[in-house]
Amino acid sequence: MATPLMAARAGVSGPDIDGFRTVQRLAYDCAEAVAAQLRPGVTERQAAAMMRRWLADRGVHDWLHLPFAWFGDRTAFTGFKVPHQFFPTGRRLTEGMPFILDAAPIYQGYTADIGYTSSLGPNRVLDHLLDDLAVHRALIVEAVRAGRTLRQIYLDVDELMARQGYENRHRAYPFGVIAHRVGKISDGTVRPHAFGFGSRALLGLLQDGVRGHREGWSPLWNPRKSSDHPATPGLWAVEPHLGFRGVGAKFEELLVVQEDGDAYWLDDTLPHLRRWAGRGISGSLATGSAPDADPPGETAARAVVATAEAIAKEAV
Amino acid sequence: MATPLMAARAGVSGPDIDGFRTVQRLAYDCAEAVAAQLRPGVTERQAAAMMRRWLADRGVHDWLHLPFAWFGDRTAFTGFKVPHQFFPTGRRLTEGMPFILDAAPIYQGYTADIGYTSSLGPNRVLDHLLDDLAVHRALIVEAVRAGRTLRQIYLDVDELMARQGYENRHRAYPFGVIAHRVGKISDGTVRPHAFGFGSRALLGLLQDGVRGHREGWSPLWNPRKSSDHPATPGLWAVEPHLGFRGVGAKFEELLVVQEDGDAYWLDDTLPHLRRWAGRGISGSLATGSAPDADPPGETAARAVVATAEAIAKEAV
Amino acid sequence: MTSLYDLPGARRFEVASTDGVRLACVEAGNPAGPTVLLLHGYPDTKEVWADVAARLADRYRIVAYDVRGAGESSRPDATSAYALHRLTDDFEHVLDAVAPDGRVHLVGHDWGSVQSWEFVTTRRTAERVASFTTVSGPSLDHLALVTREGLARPTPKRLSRNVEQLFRSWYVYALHMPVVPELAWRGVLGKHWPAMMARSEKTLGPPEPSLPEDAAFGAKLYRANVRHRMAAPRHDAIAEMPVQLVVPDRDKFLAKRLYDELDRFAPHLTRRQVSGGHWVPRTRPDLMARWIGEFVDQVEQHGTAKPATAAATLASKGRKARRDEANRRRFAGQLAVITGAGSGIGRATALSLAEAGARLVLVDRDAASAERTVDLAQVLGAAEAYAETVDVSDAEAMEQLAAKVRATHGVPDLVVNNAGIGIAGSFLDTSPEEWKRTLDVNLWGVIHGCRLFGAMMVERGQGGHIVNTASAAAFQPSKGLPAYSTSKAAVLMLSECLRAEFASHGIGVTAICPGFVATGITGATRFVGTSAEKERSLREKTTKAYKRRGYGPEKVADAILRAVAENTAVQPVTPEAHAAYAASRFTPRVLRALARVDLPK
Amino acid sequence: MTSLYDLPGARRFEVASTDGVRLACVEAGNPAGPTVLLLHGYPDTKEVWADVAARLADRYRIVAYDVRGAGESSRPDATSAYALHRLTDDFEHVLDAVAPDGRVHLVGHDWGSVQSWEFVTTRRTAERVASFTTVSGPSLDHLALVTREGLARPTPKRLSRNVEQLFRSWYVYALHMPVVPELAWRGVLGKHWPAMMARSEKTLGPPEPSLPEDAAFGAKLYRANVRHRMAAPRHDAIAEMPVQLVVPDRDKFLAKRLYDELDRFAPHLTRRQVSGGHWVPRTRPDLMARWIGEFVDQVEQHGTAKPATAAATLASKGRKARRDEANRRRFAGQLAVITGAGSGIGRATALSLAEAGARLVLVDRDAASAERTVDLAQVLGAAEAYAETVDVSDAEAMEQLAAKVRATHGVPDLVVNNAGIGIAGSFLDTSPEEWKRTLDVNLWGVIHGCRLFGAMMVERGQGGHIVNTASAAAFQPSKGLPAYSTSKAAVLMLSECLRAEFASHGIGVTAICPGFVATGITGATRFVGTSAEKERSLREKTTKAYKRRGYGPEKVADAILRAVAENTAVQPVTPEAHAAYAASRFTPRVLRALARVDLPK
Repeated sequence: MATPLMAARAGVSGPDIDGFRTVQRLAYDCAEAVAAQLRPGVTERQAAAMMRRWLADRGVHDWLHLPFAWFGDRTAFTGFKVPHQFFPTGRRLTEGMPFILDAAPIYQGYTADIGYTSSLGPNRVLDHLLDDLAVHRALIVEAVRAGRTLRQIYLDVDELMARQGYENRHRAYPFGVIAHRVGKISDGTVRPHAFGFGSRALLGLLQDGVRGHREGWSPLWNPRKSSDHPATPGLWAVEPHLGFRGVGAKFEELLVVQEDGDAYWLDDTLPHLRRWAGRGISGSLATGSAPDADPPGETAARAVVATAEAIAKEAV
Repeated sequence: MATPLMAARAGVSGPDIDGFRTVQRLAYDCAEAVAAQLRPGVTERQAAAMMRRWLADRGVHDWLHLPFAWFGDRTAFTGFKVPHQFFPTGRRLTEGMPFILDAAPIYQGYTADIGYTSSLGPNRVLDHLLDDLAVHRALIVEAVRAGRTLRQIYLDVDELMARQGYENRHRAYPFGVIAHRVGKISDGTVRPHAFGFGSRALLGLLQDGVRGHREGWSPLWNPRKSSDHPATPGLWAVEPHLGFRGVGAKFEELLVVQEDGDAYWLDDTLPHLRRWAGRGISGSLATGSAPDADPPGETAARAVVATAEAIAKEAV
Repeated sequence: MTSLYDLPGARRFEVASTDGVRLACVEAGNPAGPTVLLLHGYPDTKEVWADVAARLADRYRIVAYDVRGAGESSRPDATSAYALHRLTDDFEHVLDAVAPDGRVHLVGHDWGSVQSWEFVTTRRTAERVASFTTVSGPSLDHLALVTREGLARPTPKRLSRNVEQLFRSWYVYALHMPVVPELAWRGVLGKHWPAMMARSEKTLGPPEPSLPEDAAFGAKLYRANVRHRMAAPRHDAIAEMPVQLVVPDRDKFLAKRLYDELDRFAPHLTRRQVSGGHWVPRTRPDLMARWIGEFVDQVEQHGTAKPATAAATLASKGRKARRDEANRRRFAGQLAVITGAGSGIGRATALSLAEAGARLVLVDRDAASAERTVDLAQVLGAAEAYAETVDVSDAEAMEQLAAKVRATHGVPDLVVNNAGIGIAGSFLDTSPEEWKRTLDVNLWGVIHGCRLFGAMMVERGQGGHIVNTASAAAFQPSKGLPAYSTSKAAVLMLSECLRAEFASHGIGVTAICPGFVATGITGATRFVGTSAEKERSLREKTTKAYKRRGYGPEKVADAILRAVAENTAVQPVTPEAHAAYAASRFTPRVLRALARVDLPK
Repeated sequence: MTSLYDLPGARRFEVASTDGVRLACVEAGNPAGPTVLLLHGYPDTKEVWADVAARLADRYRIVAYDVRGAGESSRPDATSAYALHRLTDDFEHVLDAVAPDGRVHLVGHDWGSVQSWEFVTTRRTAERVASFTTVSGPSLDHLALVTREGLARPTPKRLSRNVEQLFRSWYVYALHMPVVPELAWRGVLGKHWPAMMARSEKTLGPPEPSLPEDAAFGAKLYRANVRHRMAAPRHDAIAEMPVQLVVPDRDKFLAKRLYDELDRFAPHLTRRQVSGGHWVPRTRPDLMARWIGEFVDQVEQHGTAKPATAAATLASKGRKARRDEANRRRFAGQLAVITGAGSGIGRATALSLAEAGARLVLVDRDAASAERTVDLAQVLGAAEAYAETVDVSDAEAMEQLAAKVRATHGVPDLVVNNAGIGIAGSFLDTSPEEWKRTLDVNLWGVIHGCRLFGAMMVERGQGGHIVNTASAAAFQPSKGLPAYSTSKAAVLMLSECLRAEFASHGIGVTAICPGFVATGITGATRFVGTSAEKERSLREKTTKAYKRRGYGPEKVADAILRAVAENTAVQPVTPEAHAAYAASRFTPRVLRALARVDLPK
């Protein structure tokens, strides 16, 4: 889920990276633990509360936003028109139903924002969507490395979805973002309020927005002109969200963009990566993830551009 | 003008031929003489009366039909719907106006039925129509010689008119005839009555029709199935009638069909022939007319058929 | 039309029933397969099933018999000999003969189905029936009960249903008249009946020679049962086995709404709707055989009919659920060929048909796109899905496609000629090459598709439907889309002419006219008279505008499936397409004024 | 747009008139030719005639001058200095300078024409005028007289004419306001006027720099004369010389009906009607120059204008006479290109235009037929007529034709894309080759014609009209004519789109939709799915049926000329075409039912 954030400057230090990785793992562990407990009849509100309790039990007291849970065709944001529709409802889980759990805990000053998609029992359609998310994950990091602008990458993802036959559902988020910046937050005791968003987070959004406006970049990543620049160094919570005939799927994880323009996904051991590995899936592009992988050379950049161009040239 | 007629059997004798030729010349002389007297303001009725008087003065007391005169767009039978519209009206002649004189005197037992077209002063349109009648005269006699059925020849003439850009106006005649048979009439003192047609002529039509029906031929020449046979021996009064944008033109003269299927026009010294000669016009087919011309061989027959086929194949 | 006796392994035999009646039976087909018992209606004989049986014989054991009074079976004179309990006796005797131990899959048409309802709700026979497929023959008990309820607690819906069926049942009253029906059948009616039916059903083979006698004796079926059962219906007539209901949508004798409440009497009910008249066993044997076969297979394998796919159930609520169910009824098992299936409306239509369980041949000039649609279709539950890479403007390639489809999958039931390209820009900027490309794809693609697949459908004689994707631009002129509008107006007219021609073959034709719909087409539209740079920007802007419009190709796909089900001639889709269609009829001047407006650039 | 001063042999000079006014004059062109004196209107200068003069210069001696208050002439301040007798003095002084002995051919536009009426009805100047061509400028005397009669003996016609002119004359009242017009012209109006006019007149060059001052001083022309003359008109204002009246049909400032009774004041009157707005000297210079030249030539040769052709006079009575006269006014001297001119509707249209005195390029793929039409056209009085043998489906041949027409005859004013072929038979019987031939001729022929000649018309910027022969089959689907209907529906849509595009260029587009008309087309219609024998018989029968119908191509030609004159968008012709057009709008279901009817065979 897209959330505002505190300003974070580039060049995140090694210990900081570990801190972000720790909280992101904690959040995904939470999602997996709660998912394992879901049974037919559980409501979205109950699932969200389970996540909140699980994380609170493990020392999380501050949030970018309180946990979200979407069941059934709400995973695809079917019929969503106004923001309050994102909040958990009394929708009950049934056999075969897809669901998404979304949490953004702040732990020891480090923020995570994760999305976990699964279903209660087998769901062929969801399986297909989850499989197809892999190539998006690869496309995004390669494109960032190749220095394409955020707007271009957004449109690349759009085109890839269109080819895949899916709808872009992150368009439904406030400001239509596919990602937003995430920063380290000075420890505090502020509790979320105001519709589930931390007040300092809202303040941070404003500060980041004002500075970005002055410096020509945006803390939000969407298809507007303000995103027509390469990714700024720092951490980005990226969440491509596919929709297909009432079923939605996304992941949300942190992308680290370095001062030199190189980029990598913060963690390659997350549940969806394990799932893809188990099914023998890798993105159709080089899966460049950790910083110790080959540096993004000419080849990778060309591959991204070629893919993007192939997309652009798509025949009817 | 189409008229009913007394039955005439084939094989007209030499003296008979002379008799027919004499009365036909008399009728054309009449038309020329009356035409020379026409002045602006003369009505159709007056012109018809002039012809009647001229012929009566020269010994004609019996008629296939009384003389007709048509002025202006009545030469093209514009708007003619019912037969009585053929009768002379009070329409007055003006400068440049086309006119047609039509007479069918019976003289010494021989019948003529002639049509004479001209205009009061120059008329370019009429000149063009009169010129174009020449090829029809040639087409008809050649086609008869080649043994094409009357129906086929009628359609050939139709097609030729369409190519020329003209309308077929003899379609407007009663029964849509282009020609009818003419015979020798036993001398008598019967005077025309009943709408200007001789009563014996009406009777003759009936007799001929009944016999023709029995023997499979028709005394009328039109595009119906009953005309789908070669010309029967005897004399035919043939009158192709062109119409074009309110101007009509025709000739009417006798065609002699012999027992052996050969055919020729009774007289080649008629006014329209002299006019064509004066303008250097001959039909586009061999102008075969008198019986002493080359007998209609393969060549002529093929020419007619080829013309007819070319007509039939006409592209849009 | 072959005879049942000509089927492979056919064996004719007689079964003696009660009261001395001898029943002419036939057994044929695969002796190792499940037994399918086919029961004919009135005024037919078992031969009404010959076409269907021929298509089932390789995998199933086929049994059929002439009902008493019909064909080669005895014709008792007494009306009472035709009462339902006598017919049940007959059925039991046949079962004893052909399946003394196992169970049979019962299929009944018309009166064959009416009496089958008695068998499947009577204990001694019901337990010997594994599944029941009912075609155009309701249970007299159900009919009586719902009619009474309609009178007792009338709602407008129930009332109008009763009135409708009242009118459709004129023949039932007629058959109750003494002597007259017999005289009529043996006289003028028997003579003209086949021609009358052939006209009304569009395609129907020659009649059985026994028709007049079958019809005359068969009248006793009505007299012996209808009045009695309508007066005293059984309340416990519940069919516990899986029941497949096949409803022809142009059945002159039965109102479709008669079955609205059938779930009450058949809890394991699968519904199917077929485009056809009363005699679908004769006029739609391919589809009938497919549905019977699939149903039998499912019951044999799972003991019950396959539930709807998980995704479909989950996503379904209210109107969408009803639509999905209607699509499944109509399109399950049907073979559809879709061009331009790699994106936009073509892909969305393929996916909607996939959800309905159709079999799909998905054509696109881009192989990868077509393959991708196949993947998605399979995920959504398509019975089968194949990709074909063909440029629809290529006559030879289209001929090869048609030949291949026919050889591999059979004659399609539905063809959607959807492939098209967009072209925008003024007339004067449109080069002859661009005109040619536009007409080649948008018009010639449709001509080829209609010609090749239409000929197949006509030859097969089992109906079908062709959908051509025209456009709102087919009736809304515009200075910005001259070539596109022209090509689409041609498609619209072609569709209307074809519809007129194919009506007599029972083949429907629909021109679908979307308005501004967000599909891939705008991303590839050629904007003539502009630089490459400007064209790219126009494409992006137009695509964005179309997306913002939010009218997706899925809605067009919905409209297509609905139009096919209802055999609509011209189907505008978006509100502005509806408006333009209405305006083209009532105020062409308004359209002409609109035509001069510059497109947003 | 050149200046008069740039014409060959141009000489500028001044003429001193009464009250110290100096008139800026120009003389140019062929010094041996007749003198044509061009008089401009308000708020123009003599340069308004530059385009027309350029086209006349090679054969005529051109004289023009700036009216007092305009351009480079003096601008007296007193309103009284602008009275008509002062203007007559000016004219007389110019005549003395340029034609002291001979006579001139006077041409006036707008106020130039208004004052010319005074000159040609005032003895001292009238006898020095050989002919007068008047454009958009009535005589104040005539105006006053007919307005009074309208009030004195009001008929509905006269009344409505007066009211119409009342509204069109708003600017006359406005110009009578003191000071305001001057301020407006020198301010915001002078600035925006050119753009306003360019939009309303479709094409118009840049204004003269002196416009604000011309307009400000010119207002005095109205103030000095209008009120006075309207109050006390002369009753003897009769123009005895040949007068040519040119009426633009979209003149915003003058009602066409104003000239209904002009024959009373100009006994030797030739009327012309041009499709255009008020400034035709600028927007239609080709046609204006042609009409002026032809009129001058006739008067020089015969001392009078050529009478209508004999045939036309003879055949004319009542409605037909009025129609023929209307056609002569509208089409005399205009260049028309007609395809398929060798027969049927094409030939009939050519002949109607020939009667109207048009110039004709007659195209047919059959050389003999085209030549024959040329013969007939010449007989009927065509100004010129040429035959061209071209297959309209041949893109290259059409390009050559277009280039040749332009080089030899100029840009056409009217193009009739009429060539077409008939094809009948069911869709399934129509082979791809037959589809191709049908689309090639019926659709591609129209595309090529519209594209090539349309581009020329747009480039010339002097308006024009395109007629495409569609068919009633374009809105009436039929199972018997699928390929024909499809091709014609495409033509109809193409025409509607083109009309929208060309409206801003002042070029009209009409789709003509005949119904069953007896033309050659049925005799050559391809009846697919039949034997050669059967086809021949079908052709004969159809042709006969069409002939019996008696609706000839002449009536279609009438409809075409009327539709061009009125710039109709879609013109159905026969009653059944009208009915089908109406039905296609209001009850398409009826058409769909009709579509299934078998054609008479």
